[in-house]
Formats: sequence, structure tokens, C-alpha cells
Amino acid sequence: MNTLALIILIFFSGATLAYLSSLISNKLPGWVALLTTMTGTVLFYMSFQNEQALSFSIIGLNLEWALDNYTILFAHIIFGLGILASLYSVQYMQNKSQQGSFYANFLLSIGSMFGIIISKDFISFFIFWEIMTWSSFLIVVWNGIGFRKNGIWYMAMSAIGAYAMLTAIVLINSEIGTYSLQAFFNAVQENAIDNLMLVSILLLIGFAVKAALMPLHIWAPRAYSNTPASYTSVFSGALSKMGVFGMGLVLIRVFRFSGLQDNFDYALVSQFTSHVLAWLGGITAAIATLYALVQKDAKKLLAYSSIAQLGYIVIGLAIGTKLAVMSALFLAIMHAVFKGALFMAVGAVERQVGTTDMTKISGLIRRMPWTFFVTLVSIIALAGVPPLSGFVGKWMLYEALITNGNFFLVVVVFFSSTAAFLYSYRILFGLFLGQEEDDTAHVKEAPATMVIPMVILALFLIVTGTYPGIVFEPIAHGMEYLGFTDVTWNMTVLSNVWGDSVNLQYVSTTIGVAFMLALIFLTFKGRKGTRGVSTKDISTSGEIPLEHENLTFQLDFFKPFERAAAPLYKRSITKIYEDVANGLEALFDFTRKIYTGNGQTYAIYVVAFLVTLLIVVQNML
Amino acid sequence: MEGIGLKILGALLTTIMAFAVGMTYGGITRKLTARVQNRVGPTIWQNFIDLVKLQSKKTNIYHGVMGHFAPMWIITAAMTVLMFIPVLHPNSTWYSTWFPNLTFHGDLIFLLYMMVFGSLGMALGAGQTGNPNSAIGVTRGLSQMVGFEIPFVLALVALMVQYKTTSIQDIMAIQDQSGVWMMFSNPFSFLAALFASLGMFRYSPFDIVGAPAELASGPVSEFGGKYLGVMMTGGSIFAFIKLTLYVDLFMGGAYSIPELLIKTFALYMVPVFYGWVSPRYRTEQAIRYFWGWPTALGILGVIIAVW
Amino acid sequence: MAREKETTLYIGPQHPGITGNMMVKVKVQGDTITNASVHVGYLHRAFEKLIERRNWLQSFTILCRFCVPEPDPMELTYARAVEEIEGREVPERAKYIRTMVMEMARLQSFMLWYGGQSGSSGLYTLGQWSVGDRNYLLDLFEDLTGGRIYHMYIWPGGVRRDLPKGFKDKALKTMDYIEKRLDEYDKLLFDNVIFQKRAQGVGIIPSDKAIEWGVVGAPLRGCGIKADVRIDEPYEAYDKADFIVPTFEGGDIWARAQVRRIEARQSISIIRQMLDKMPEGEVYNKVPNPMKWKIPAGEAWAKTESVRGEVGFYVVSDGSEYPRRVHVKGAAYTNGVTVTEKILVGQNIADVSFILNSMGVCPPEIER
Amino acid sequence: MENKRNSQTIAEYIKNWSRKHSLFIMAYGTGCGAIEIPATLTSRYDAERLGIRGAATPRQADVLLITGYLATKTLKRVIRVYEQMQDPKYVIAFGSCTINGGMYYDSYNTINVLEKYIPVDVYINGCMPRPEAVIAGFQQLQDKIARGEADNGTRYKENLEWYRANQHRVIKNWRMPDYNW
Repeated sequence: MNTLALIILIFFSGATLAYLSSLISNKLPGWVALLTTMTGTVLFYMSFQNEQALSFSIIGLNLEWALDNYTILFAHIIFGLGILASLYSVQYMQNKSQQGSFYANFLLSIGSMFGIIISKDFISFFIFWEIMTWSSFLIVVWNGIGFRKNGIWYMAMSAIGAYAMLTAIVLINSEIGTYSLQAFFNAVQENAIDNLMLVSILLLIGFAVKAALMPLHIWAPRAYSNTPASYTSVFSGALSKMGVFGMGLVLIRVFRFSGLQDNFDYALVSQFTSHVLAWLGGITAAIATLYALVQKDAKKLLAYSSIAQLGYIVIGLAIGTKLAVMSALFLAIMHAVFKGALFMAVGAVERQVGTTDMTKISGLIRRMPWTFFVTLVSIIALAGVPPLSGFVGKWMLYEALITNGNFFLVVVVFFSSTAAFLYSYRILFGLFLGQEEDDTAHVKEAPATMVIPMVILALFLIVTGTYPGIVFEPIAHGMEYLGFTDVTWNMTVLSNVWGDSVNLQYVSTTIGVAFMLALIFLTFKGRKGTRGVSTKDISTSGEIPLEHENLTFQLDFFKPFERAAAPLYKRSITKIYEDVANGLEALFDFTRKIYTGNGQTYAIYVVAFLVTLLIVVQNML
Repeated sequence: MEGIGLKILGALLTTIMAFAVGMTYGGITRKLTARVQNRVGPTIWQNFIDLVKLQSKKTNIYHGVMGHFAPMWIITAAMTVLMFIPVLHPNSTWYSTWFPNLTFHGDLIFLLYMMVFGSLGMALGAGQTGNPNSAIGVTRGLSQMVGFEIPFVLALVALMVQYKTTSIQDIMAIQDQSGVWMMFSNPFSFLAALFASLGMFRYSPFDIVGAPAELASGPVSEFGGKYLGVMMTGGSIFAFIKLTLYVDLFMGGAYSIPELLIKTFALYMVPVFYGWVSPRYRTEQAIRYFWGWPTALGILGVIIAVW
Repeated sequence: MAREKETTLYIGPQHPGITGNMMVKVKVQGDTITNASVHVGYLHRAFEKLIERRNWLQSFTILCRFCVPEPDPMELTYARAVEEIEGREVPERAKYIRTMVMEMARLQSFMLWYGGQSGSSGLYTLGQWSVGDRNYLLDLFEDLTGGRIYHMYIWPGGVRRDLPKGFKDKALKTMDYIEKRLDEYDKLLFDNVIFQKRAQGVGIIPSDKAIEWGVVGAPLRGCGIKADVRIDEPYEAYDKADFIVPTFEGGDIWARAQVRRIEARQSISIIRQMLDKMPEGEVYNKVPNPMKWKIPAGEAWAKTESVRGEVGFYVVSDGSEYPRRVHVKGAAYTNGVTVTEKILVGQNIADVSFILNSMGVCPPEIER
Repeated sequence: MENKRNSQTIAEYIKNWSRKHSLFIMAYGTGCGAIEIPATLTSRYDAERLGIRGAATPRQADVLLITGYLATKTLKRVIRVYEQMQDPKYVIAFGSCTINGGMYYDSYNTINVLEKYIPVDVYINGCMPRPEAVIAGFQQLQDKIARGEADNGTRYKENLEWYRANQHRVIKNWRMPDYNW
């Protein structure tokens, strides 16, 4: 049997099995899921060197599945994160109820993600897309809490995306008569599609929803913060990358290498759309960052941070130069790694302490040192500080923007990544630093099966900080699939088109040597008589604090910044949507009055609708 | 591999020079400040004496591992950035012998990010001590950083666009070839960067991080003895780094050490002068300040650089 | 008890931002103060009790230590109360000298206030200048009384000594110098945009609440209310001096600073007038042997205007060598404790020491 | 005595020399003597020329100034501040009140002899001591440091029990964190 089909089958049957096993014991599904992901992953890595392809037809539809280099790139994310997340999940979900449905959906979504990236026709692409959406939706509302608050936005936004995508698929089919992706790309090359721009934009909307691009992002903070952390790392790390996957296909294969750049109108529109997207990405990054740094809840903070990071990725894809795309794909992988690690770390805190509210916890560093280490490494990578891998992606993005002439966009990106230091510090301080309180004195480090996946991810960040070539290699292959030629990369040296470079090996060596020198000097000099003291022993102006007084700075962390940036915080996008929704409700009220209950009236409506549709479609074609 | 010994010697020399210059500038500032304030003031070597004293103090306490690491992060960041910054002009003979270090292996954007490394360590260390003043100081510092980075980055973008390179050597070389310093060819960007430097040096009115009367010196309030000494060392190296960076980028670099000293000192006096006559801003006022005129100047600079 | 949400910040007693030895405990949310409580008691020496064990003149050693930055109003007020009970006359020249000393004390206190303002605002140059220049005034005091800080110069029945030789010239010269310097301080402080931004609209005392809360002194006049013992109930030679009492609207730090700025000028003017108009004659209506000096039973209430506001002494004598009871109504208590607690709420952390300084808080006077 | 400086090793000499010329004073005005500290530090007397400058927190300070009488409430804070200072540390006591209670000898709320509660290096007599006297006191301390005789922290640690007992005698409400000295 074909491996691709086998992997899909394993995941889907694993999902069923997980659900069924939950009827026996609440502990079983976790192991079933772990086993399934392991089998799937092993199968994939055993076979992905061979060119895999499969095509079959069901009820007259030709379905094609195949592996290519671009697919493999994303498959790495899905399987890498999937297996770590399911290992993490076993202990994390230990005492939670309804594990059957959780794991079933968990496996379904991983399987369907793999299905999406191997789909070479629109039908299976869309089916897998919907399975992914639904399974993730079911996890968002898994515990039944806050369905209306959290799930509804996700469903609404996903529906918008799905309809946009479906319309695009139907339009494509009406043009070229087939659902094959390859046929679509060929048609694009030959300029055989009339309303290509409309199709592309519709597809982009569909993908932008998953990539949480503004203004379609509002589902993300709610959905991310409401899911169990073991899934959130997959959700934010891998599932959102499906949007990136699709956007990459559209923005690069359709816009950039369509062979239509000579067509002035087309070039203009595609350029324009790219620019709009890039700016949307920039604005997403900036605004989401601003929202992230006012969050009280660590998970929410990370959710907004995810949106911001995806903004950078979208910028890279929309700019579309070699360096930009490379940075976007690199950031996509790195985001999967560090955000996966961060969500896992926050999940560990949630499991051990019981909350992720940063105003309620502080000083966990001595209680959970490994979790702190992982968070620290991930945060440094997220902030883009050398010598960790986040810097590599940021560097390439800046260089791409500057060399490409997007001067003001680079300032926006810089603003948001500088502001990202604020929330980075917020989360480190909020959870791990500050006063060590007595009410968290009993807290212990998370179990090993939770710590190990996190540490693996953190180590990956450290290694790729000096040797990003490990990741560049699959990216370069993937970019060749997208149509770039001569994608150059180096194991440890970054360089831009102007010939300026950064040698990461020297960077990390220098940092290492300097740090070792400082460490030796500081640690061994005057070591005698030095005692470690608790955080109670601080200079509070000579006073002795009372028991109930709080000495950790927790509330409204960046109030002065908020005040300074007050105009940027004024208008919330959620509010705008709610206004729109209220308007629509009024409209629907009005519409309901039209329904008279008379069959003939309905018939008239239907006919009128069809006529209008006909006219519209005629004009469009 | 020949000349590795020479390289290490050069790196050592750079570090010592940066340290000595940074400390001496601090001492001169103290002396000048004292003269402005009708005082005799300490000797200009006072900072060195303070440093020796701090190192000779016993360290009775430390607040956990991050508190112990914080000074190390600062000094590490300082030394690393120093290695990647061209201290003198690449065409000068001194440079090729003693100061090339690793300057060909990093560029401007790398330096920008590397400079944050130390602040992050400091922030973490200050956070672990558990002193609320420290945490408030850190949030103030980070907020202010978002403020002054905007004009600074605008100036740098103008620079990179104008010269079509992100390498500092190339920027210096182009200024040398054209014979016009950046500060004259694009004065708006230079002014924006200069305003940003006020925030970078944290003299009045932007000394909101430490602000003794408000936060009892903020982040460093729990660090004494050798920790404070190492932080002081890192701080003076950073002062030298910032000045050298400005000289390299906007004043065409320096061919000899005396020239470097003159240029850096002239630049250094700008925030110092400003500090003598200014009270302290509140945090949001400081941020607003940077987002006002300096940013407008920066945008103007970019527009001029593009067209 | 459950842990509070707001962060507690201890500003004082050991804190560079506090004026003297007291503590302001603030609860902050973000950097906004939600609750402030002023804690005192660090300087309590039981002065009022100690005075009961000292005889009428020995008390003066303790009296001047009530308020370290400006001790003279305490001496004067007490002396006036004692004089009132005993009915002792004060020579005309002594009245002029007393007025002059009072204004000199006021002026040096303003100089110290400039120093405090500089420390809390980060404008250190100003503080170095003004506190340094204050030494010239202290030199004058030294010439006149023999002490730099504590003078014990004003006694019941006048002042201890007449002006030393050449004092007038020296004083006038110093006044010229100080006046010149004050202009420079104003350029540095009041013309500074940053100071204006920091001071305006911060630490507002509502003018309709000012009387109700018991605000006195410059803060009261900064609310637009003209109240000053020197013109309301002129004592010593104030009725012969020509001066204005400035008022400003707003009740914020800026208004209080403006009040002080003008009052400093007025003090110089009064000192000059006193030196000018001073009649010749005796300065001391000598008391008998101080150790055996008894004053008749009775009680008296005297008040004067110090730099912080109205200071009142209520003195009771039972006819013996020792005061029966001395009660002090200090100016700093209401300003520094009750009012400060109220106006700190809602302000920024950055403004705490600014507000404390503008309220003229003087912890030793609060404690007694 | 004179020989003491010569008997120091080079390293000790450098240490003591640097300590002598760099004194960070604790900004804690405990009593009325604090009024002369600004004067000492500012332009006319300018203590900074001797390397004396203010420090904001006890961690960074070398010299604790007890500026005058100590109320028992303040004593508690002073002890805490003193214990938080890093070795080597020095104490300078201002005014007569720290020696024998001065004019507050019969007050119920002040301590009379400071030496009983924390070790003192230098006393500056007078009420209040003039800035000249303060600077002279500092110079005396500097000489003492240069001779290597200023061992305030060691003295405190060695006689901790005695000091603690005295402190407990006056501070009734002893609610202080424990230190493992």
C-alpha cells in the first residue's frame, strides 16, 4: 500500500481507536495517540526520500496525493511538533476528562494537516481543510467552557475562509474544468484563467484566516487560550502554518512566477495585492504585539504573540524575494519550534500551579528550573536576540525588506519586534521571576515526559542559532519547488544581496568565550562567604513588609507605555466586528419580515436570487 | 591560522581601550558636571577607583542564578559587540594590525540586536531579585527603548538605503570616498539618531530607569560589590561602543585613536550637556518625546535618502 | 490574610526620594497609586514632654530642633507665647531683628526647597547651586547668632544680641547675590519645558477642599486662597513691611512652586526693608536669673507663619520655673500627612517625591 | 600604629587605598544631622572631591551615616539597612545624641548609646556638626581604612549575640527576617 495513504489511514483510524479506548479507560487514549503519531512519523521518515505519489478516483473525482519538497518542509513541522506534543500530552492531560474526544480530534487534525499538504487537487485539499477546521474547533470547545465566547469566533472566521476558498475552487473548476493543482498552476503559466486575481484573493482570504492575519485574526487569541496547552503548541505551531503553506503557494507560484509579469494590469494588481498583504502583515505584527503586552494571561499573551509572528511570515512571503521567502519559511519553522516550546512551558506551569494568570503567580524559577530554561531560550529566540535562531530569521527579514526597498515597512517591523521585548520580559517575569511566594512553595517541576519535549525544542533553537543551515537545506529545496532557482545557503553564514554577511559561528564563539570568562571571574572570585538569599531579603527602604503585602510588580505592567501609545489602543477590531454583527442582526430582523410563509413568495425570491446571480456571474466572466 | 595570537592580542587591546575610554569619559563627565555645579569635583580617575573598590568588596549575598548571571550577560554583550564593531577606519594602518577583530563578520542589524542582549540579561537579573523597584525600572527601560528605537532605526534605514549596504566598513568607506560625512549628507537622519542617543545614554531627562528619587536606582538596587562593578565595566564599554558606532556611521569613522577620542568625546558631550539642564521626564512623556520630532526627522531623513 | 493584588512600594524611610525620615507606603497598580499612607514616628523624641522637664529658657534648645530646616519660627512663636503670659515688653529694634531673622530663615528654607526640587526632579545642577548658595545665608546666621542651623537667638524679651558690626553691609551684599542667583534658578527650573510638563496638573489640591482639609502655607496659597498670618494678624514688625502675599490658581505643584518663587523674592525685599528701617535702641528686655525665672500662671496661644505654613504654640504656665504644658500645632502635619495621603492617590510613582517636596513636608516637625 | 601601613601586602594596600578614596554613603537621614549632609555634598564643601558620593540602596553603600539621635522605630530600620550592606562597611555617627543621648538623654523613645546596637567607626561630635566637622570625620575614617583598621562588619558578626541582645532589649516588636550571619 502506498505510504501516504497508509499514514492518513493510520491517523484516522488512530483517532477512532483513541475515542473507543476512552470507553475502557481514561488513561488509554493518550498512549494510543502517542503510538499513532510515532507510527505515522516513523513511516513518514522512512519513506519520504522516495518520490511518493498516489492518484485515485472516487465518485468521478480524480484525487491526487503526492510528496514534494515544499510539502516535506511543512511535514517536518507537523510530525516534529506532533510527536513531541503527543508525548507531552500524556502527562499533561492526565487528570482531565473527555480525553477520548480530545485525542480523537488531536489525531484527526494532525492527519488532516498532513492530508492538506500532500493534496495535489482542490477537492481533497478542501476536504482535509475542513476536517482540520472541525477537529480543531472541537478541541477549542472541547471542555464545553466558553463555547459562545471562544468557539463562535473561530467558527465564524473559519466559515468565511472556507466559503472564500470554496468559491475560488468552484471558479477555478469552471475555468479549467479540473480540480488538479498542477493543472491550475499550468493554466496560470499560460494565462488561461480570466479572473485569476479574484480567485487568488479569495484563496488568500481563506488562508489568511488560518494564518490569523488582521483583520481576520480575532478568533485566534480566544481559540488559542482556550485549548489545552498540548494542542495549542500544535495549533499555533503547525496548524496556523497551513495558512502560510497556502499563502506561499498563491503568493509565490501564482503571483511571482506566473509568467504573466509582462501583462501590465496583472503585474500591477499582483504587486498591489502583495504590498497590501505585506502591510497587513506589518500592521498585524505591530498591533498584535501591542495587544500582547497588555495581556494578563500568559496563554493569551502567547496567542497574540503568535499572531504577530505570523505577521512577519506573511510579510516575507508577500515581499517574495529569495531572501524574504527564505526568511519567511525559516521563521515559520522557528515559530513552530519556539511557540510550541512556549505553549508547552506555559502548559507545564498551568498543570503544576493551576493557572496561567500572570498576576497570580510569580517566582517559579527555583521551583521549575527546566521550564524556566525552556521559556528563556524560546523567548530569546522569539525576541530575535543572537545567538539563537530567532535572530537568523529576523535578520534575513530585515535585510530582505531593506534591500527590496520597503523602508517604512522595516520600521514597522522593527517597532513591533522591539515592542516584543516588552511582552517577552512580561512573560518571563510574570511566571518565573519576582517574589517567591509561599502559596507556590509546594510547586514541583513538571514530569519528565513533559520536560523532555520542551527541552528538545529548546536545544533545537540553540543549535540552529549557530547552524541554521540545518533548516536552510529543506527550505532551499522547498523554494525550488515554488519556482526559485539558485537558492543559495550556507551552514553558518548569513548574507544578503548586497553582499553583507553575518558569521554566526564567530558570533556564538565570541559570546561563549566572553561568557565563560565572565562566569569564571564572577563565580570564583570572592566566592567564600557569599550566601544565596531568598527574594524576601531585599532592600525595601529599610522597612519590613507585612505578610499580606505584595512585593511583585504584576498589575498593568506597561502602563506608561500604554499611556504613551494610547491612540493605538483606542479601537479594538473585535468591537468593529461586533458593530458589524449588530448591524447584520438588524438586517436579518428586517429580512425575517420578508418571509411571509407564503410558498409563492419564496418561489419569487428564489427566482430573483438566481437571476441576480446569473447577472453577476455573467458580468464577472 | 597564523597571527591568531596577534588577533587575540588585538581583541584584548580593543577591550582594554574601550573600557579605559568609557571609564575615563565617565570620570571626565563627573569632573565637568562638578565644575558646572560650582564644585571642585572628584579626579577624573574616580570611576576607576570606584571600580577597584567595588571589586574589592565582599559579596555577602546573591539572589539566585539569574541575579548571578545578569552582570555576566552585560559584560558578554559588551565584549561581543565590541568585537564586531570597527573601532578605527578600515583604511588606517592601526586598524589592520590591531583592531580588525571580527568586524567583517557582522553587520549593522546584527549589532542592533546584539546590543539588546545585555539589557535582556540585566532585566532578568533585576527581575529575579524580587525588588519591585527593579521590575518597575526594567519596564520603564524597555518602554523607553521602544521610544528611542524608532528614530534610531529610521536613521539607520536612511543610512543603509543611501549607501546601499548594511556593513559598517562599507558605510565608512563610502563616506571616505565621497568625502562627505553622513551627518552632512543627511543631516535629518543624523539629528534623529542624535535625539535617540539622548535616550540611549540615559542621562537626564531620560534617566527614568534608575531615577533614585523615584525607584531608588531601579534595576541595580539589589546589586552591590563585584556585581555592580562588572555592570559598571559593561556600561562603560557600552558607552564607548555607542559612541564609536555613531562616529563610524555618521562621522566617517576615525583614522587614528586621537581622532577617535576627539569625535567620540564631542558626541558624548551632547547628552551630558543636555542632562545638566534638564529635569527628568515621566516615562510616557519620554516615549512621546521620541515619537514626536525625532521620528519626524527620521522619516524626513529616509525620504531624502530615497529620493 | 490573602495577598494583595497591588504592589506595595515603600518610599522611605531610607529612600533618596523622601524628604527626611518618614515613610510613604504606596500601593500601585501599574504605575498609578491607588492607595497611599504616610507613616511617621521615626523621629519621635517626645519634645512636648521633654519641655515640661526643662525650665523656660532651657526649652529653647529643644524648640529649635522641632523643625530642622527652619528652626526660627518655633523659637519666635514660643517666645511670643511666653511674653504674652508674662506681659514682657519687646524692644522695637528687637522686633525688626526678629522679622529679619524670620525672613532669612524663610529664604534659606526656600533655597533648601530648590535643592529638594532638584533631587526629586533629577535636575541636580539646581540643587548643587542653591544648597551651596544657601551657605551664604547660613554664614549670615553664624555672624548674627553663632550657629549655622540652630540659633537659639530669639528669646523672650527680644533677641540675645544686637547685630554685629558690619552685618548690614554683609547682609545687603548677600541679598544682592541671592537675588541674582534666584533669577538663574528660575531660568533653570521655571523656564524649563520639562519641569512645566512635570509640574502642571500634578498633585492637585481641589481649591474648594483646601480649607476643609486644613491645608496651610504655600499649598493653600497655591489654591488661590490668600491666607498668611503675616498679613492676617501681623506680628513683630510685619505691619511695617511692605510686601505681597502671592496666590496662584490651580492647586498643583506648579502653582505651589510659583508661590514659593515669588515669596523668596518677597523675603529678600522684607530683609532689606528691615535693615533699612531698623530703629536704634535696646534689643533685649533682660529676663532675671534664668534658672529661677518664674512666670505667672496663665496660658497663651501664639502663631506665626513659617515657610510650611501656620505654626501655633499653646503654652500653659502654672507659675513655676517649668512650663506646665506646651502644645505645638505644626504646619507640616496636615500638609504632609493627611493632605498628602489624599492627593497622592491617582498620581504616578514618579511624582511622589515631587509632591512631597512641593507640600513642604518636614518630618521632624510632624513628629515632635 | 605608624608601621601598620607598611606591614600591609601590596594587594591589601591597593584595596584599602581604593576603599579609602571611594566611599558611597547611605542616603538615610535618620535624625536632624541629615540637614548638613546636603551642604556637605554640595558646592561649597563638595565631599565628592574626596570620593564621597551618595548611594541609593544599602547594597551599594559603604558608609552608614547615623545622623543624630535614633528613635527606637528608626533603630530597627537602621539595623536592617546596616545588615543589608555589603562588607566592608563603616558607620559614622553624628552628634552628641549618638554618644550618650545628648539632649534627649531622658526621652523615652530614643536610644542613648549607639555603640550598644551597632558598631561605630567614627563619632563626630557637636550638635549639629558643621560640614567641616563632617568632612574631618570622613577623613578620620579614611585614615582608619587606609590603616586597615576599619573592620566594622567583622566586629558586628563576631559580637552578634551581644548586639542582638541589646537590640532586643529596646525593640519590643521584633519582627525581622532572620539572617544566617
